[in-house]
Amino acid sequence: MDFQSCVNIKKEWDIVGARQLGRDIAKKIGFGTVDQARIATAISELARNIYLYAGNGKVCFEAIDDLNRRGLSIAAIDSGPGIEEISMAMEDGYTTSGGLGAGLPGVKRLMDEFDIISEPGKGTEIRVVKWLR
Amino acid sequence: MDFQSCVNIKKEWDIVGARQLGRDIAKKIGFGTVDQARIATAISELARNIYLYAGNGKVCFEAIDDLNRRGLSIAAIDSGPGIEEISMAMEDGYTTSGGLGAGLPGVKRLMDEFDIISEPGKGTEIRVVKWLR
Amino acid sequence: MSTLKLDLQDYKDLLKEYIRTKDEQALYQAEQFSKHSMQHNISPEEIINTHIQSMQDLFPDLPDDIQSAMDFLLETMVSYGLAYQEHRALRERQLELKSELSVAANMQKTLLKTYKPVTEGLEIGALSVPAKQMNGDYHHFVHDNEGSLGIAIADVIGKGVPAALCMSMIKYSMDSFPERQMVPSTVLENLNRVVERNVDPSMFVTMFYGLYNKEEHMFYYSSAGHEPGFYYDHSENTYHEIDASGLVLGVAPETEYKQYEKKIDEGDMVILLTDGVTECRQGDRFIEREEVLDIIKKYAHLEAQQIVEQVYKHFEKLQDFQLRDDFTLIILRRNV
Amino acid sequence: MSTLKLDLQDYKDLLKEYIRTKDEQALYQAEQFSKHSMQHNISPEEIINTHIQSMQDLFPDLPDDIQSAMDFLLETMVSYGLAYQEHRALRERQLELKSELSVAANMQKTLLKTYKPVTEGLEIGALSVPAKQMNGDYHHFVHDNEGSLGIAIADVIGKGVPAALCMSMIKYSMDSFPERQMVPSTVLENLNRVVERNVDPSMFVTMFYGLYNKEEHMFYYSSAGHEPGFYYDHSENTYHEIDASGLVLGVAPETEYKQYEKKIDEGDMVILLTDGVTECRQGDRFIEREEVLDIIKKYAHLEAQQIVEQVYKHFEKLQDFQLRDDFTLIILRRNV
Ligand SMILES: [Mn+2]
Ligand SMILES: [Mn+2]
Ligand SMILES: [Mn+2]
Ligand SMILES: [Mn+2]
Repeated sequence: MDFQSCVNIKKEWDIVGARQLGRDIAKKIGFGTVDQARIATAISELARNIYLYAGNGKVCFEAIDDLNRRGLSIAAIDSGPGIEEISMAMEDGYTTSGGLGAGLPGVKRLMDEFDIISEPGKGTEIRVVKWLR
Repeated sequence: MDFQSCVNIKKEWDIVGARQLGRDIAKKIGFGTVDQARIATAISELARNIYLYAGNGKVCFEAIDDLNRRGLSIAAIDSGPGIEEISMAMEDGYTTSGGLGAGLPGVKRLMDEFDIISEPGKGTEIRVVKWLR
Repeated sequence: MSTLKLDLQDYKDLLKEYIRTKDEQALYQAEQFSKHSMQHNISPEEIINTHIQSMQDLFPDLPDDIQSAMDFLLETMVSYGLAYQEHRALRERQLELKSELSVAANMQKTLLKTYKPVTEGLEIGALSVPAKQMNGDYHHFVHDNEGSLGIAIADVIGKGVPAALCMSMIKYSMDSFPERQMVPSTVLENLNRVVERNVDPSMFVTMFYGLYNKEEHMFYYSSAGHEPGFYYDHSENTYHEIDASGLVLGVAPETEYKQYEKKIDEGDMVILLTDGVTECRQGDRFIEREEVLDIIKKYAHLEAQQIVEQVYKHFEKLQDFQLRDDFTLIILRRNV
Repeated sequence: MSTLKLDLQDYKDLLKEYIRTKDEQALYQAEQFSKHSMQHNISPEEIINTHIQSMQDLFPDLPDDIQSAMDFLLETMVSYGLAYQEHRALRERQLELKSELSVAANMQKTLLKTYKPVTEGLEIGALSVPAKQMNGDYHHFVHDNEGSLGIAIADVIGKGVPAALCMSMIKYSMDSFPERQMVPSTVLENLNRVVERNVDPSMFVTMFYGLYNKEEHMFYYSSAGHEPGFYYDHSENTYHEIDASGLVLGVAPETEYKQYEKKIDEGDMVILLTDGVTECRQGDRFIEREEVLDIIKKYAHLEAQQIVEQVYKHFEKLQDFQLRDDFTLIILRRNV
């Protein structure tokens, strides 16, 4: 299960596909209902960002093993316009999506690890990890 | 039912009594489950304030009629130390109770009308109304 | 982790108790449980999850559909959980900002401190309350050596920190004027130049400057577009508006200000204010200037300082204890 | 009200669909439903209530105990609902405060604007980023007529608005000094008097002032307790600390400052900074001054302005894009 599976994001329907695949892998790793729901929400957010702002990209999943813990690693990769001001995008209460509590800070809260690389004009790569407790 | 019923607040148990009486009257007036729960929460907060800060007081209930609507009026009256800075007590995020979202701003949110008279050294009287929608 | 497990047991017990008795006691404890959970940063979706687990324990034969329905509910709560977590973070930042602004507000207080002169035969009441932490209203008393009392009252258009920064400039400038130049029209003309030169064109300041001569009992004044005050004529028991025209500070570099004068008799009052007093709002309704007068009249029998405090209390309550604008009210009364 | 009823129907349909299919599509729509509800200010307890009503409709024979259990859950959600409502209010206030501070920050930016001199043979990079909206760091370039360049870098102990208010004072004072007095030790001695006189004793300012003479290629400098900068010796390819001792501004009225000097050869660099650069934190770990040097070395082949920008980017990311302190970095390089 060290194998990486990806879902291409082009239309809104793909968000559901990404959620489904992510949830299946999370279930197999052994995540409980709450964590499954949280992971699905994080995937929604990542995939929707690709769908809305990059138009095209993919979300990849990988079951990972640390020395003494297991986890799910998710990568959201696009070659869209990139994020000009990462610190602003990471600030609470200023999501472009207009919703409360979501956006990238929401994804960071839902997961245990969060890493972002973005270059304006080149694209964005977000990697997040959730560890099994 | 224009009659006013009061519950004296001296010990923590009285908070439950006030909630019970308030909920019964609310139910009779015709409030639904959510509003009953909200009214009960507001009563808790008012009664607990009396119990914690005044030591002694009462919570009174009255079914009221406007021209074309019915409602529940609640008065929490004590002769405790009073509130020095009402504007501070009414500010979000600064409840003395340490809890999130409760305190007097919480009571105000739970009900439709809110009125407070407080004189330091003399006591506090809070009147709130919930209208039946 | 262990607290969380304990809480599940608590929840299950309370739930079981409620199902059995359906009494208020259990519901009160449910409320206490959720408050306690919030103090331990438990998200709402975790409460749902605890509920689901308790239900599975209490009803081992729970139909599949009921189970699925609860899973669905859990899913809808995750976004609320995020809002809840964001709330905690915002709350902390808000407290931080708050304490930061309170330090700044204290600096400002020290900077703008003015001593209410104690003068025989003249009663003075003054109160200035910022709507937010920083005050964009300004008032200042200047005692000159020839028995005159200068009174400045000003309002920066805008509130909060930017207004406070602008206010500091007014203060630095006032301090730098030589004392013998405290003639109302000259004061405003000088300040106008400073504001015009140094402040962003979008920022204006309204100001009223009055000079009370205690020997002649004359009140000289000029206004730079400031909210008109009131004059109380004791012999006739009537209130009048203090009319004075003049451009707000900071618009045109060489503005001239007209100077007015008024004889003050025994028992007369001069009432100066900012628009935070006259433009109080009650719900969506602006109060009328008349209503301000009504309230002042109501307390006119008190000492000047008590009048301003009672008027403030009245409008604070009327506005639900949340000022929309900085509130400054000054009352002078000639007693002898 | 009508939207709310519509939503109940929506919820019931989605719930029914999920119970039937148990597929991800319905769960995704549940998420969309809750986001939509949040946009319409629907509290979590209302979601629970909607759930209860849907269950009653879908399962008319729902056992009493299951019904009671749901009522109990609803009760626990009311407090969360309050937190949620408070969240909305806080969020609005936060946005307000934010925009207020951004106006103030703009005023400050205008006030503290400094022009990076374009000088032949001298490359200058400078970047100052506030941790919060207002900057408590200060840097300023002064060109005098005799071919010398003055460089001020300062840090108010404290951040945010209070530090910004203090900073404005430093700026006003610097402006009022006559140009020929821009000798480092004298500048600090004068500023020390101003700070000591006007600022609360709890507030300190550290400052470094350097004067670069472009004819002699000499760098004169004094420090008031400021974070030491670095000196890059191009011929030896080595970095050294710029040592300079001196009391922070604002402690004692008649402090004297020692003045130092250093010959700058071709390719040499002078690196000035505030402790926001050297005291970056990664998680709970403070980075070492050495690490700052490592990063500067990494980008040393670039132009001065690019170096400071790359170094900033590095530490911004290291700190998860949330600066703990204002960050100011200035690099001078003699090219010819
Ligand atoms: Mn104002
Ligand atoms: Mn105003
Ligand atoms: Mn600082
Ligand atoms: Mn610093």
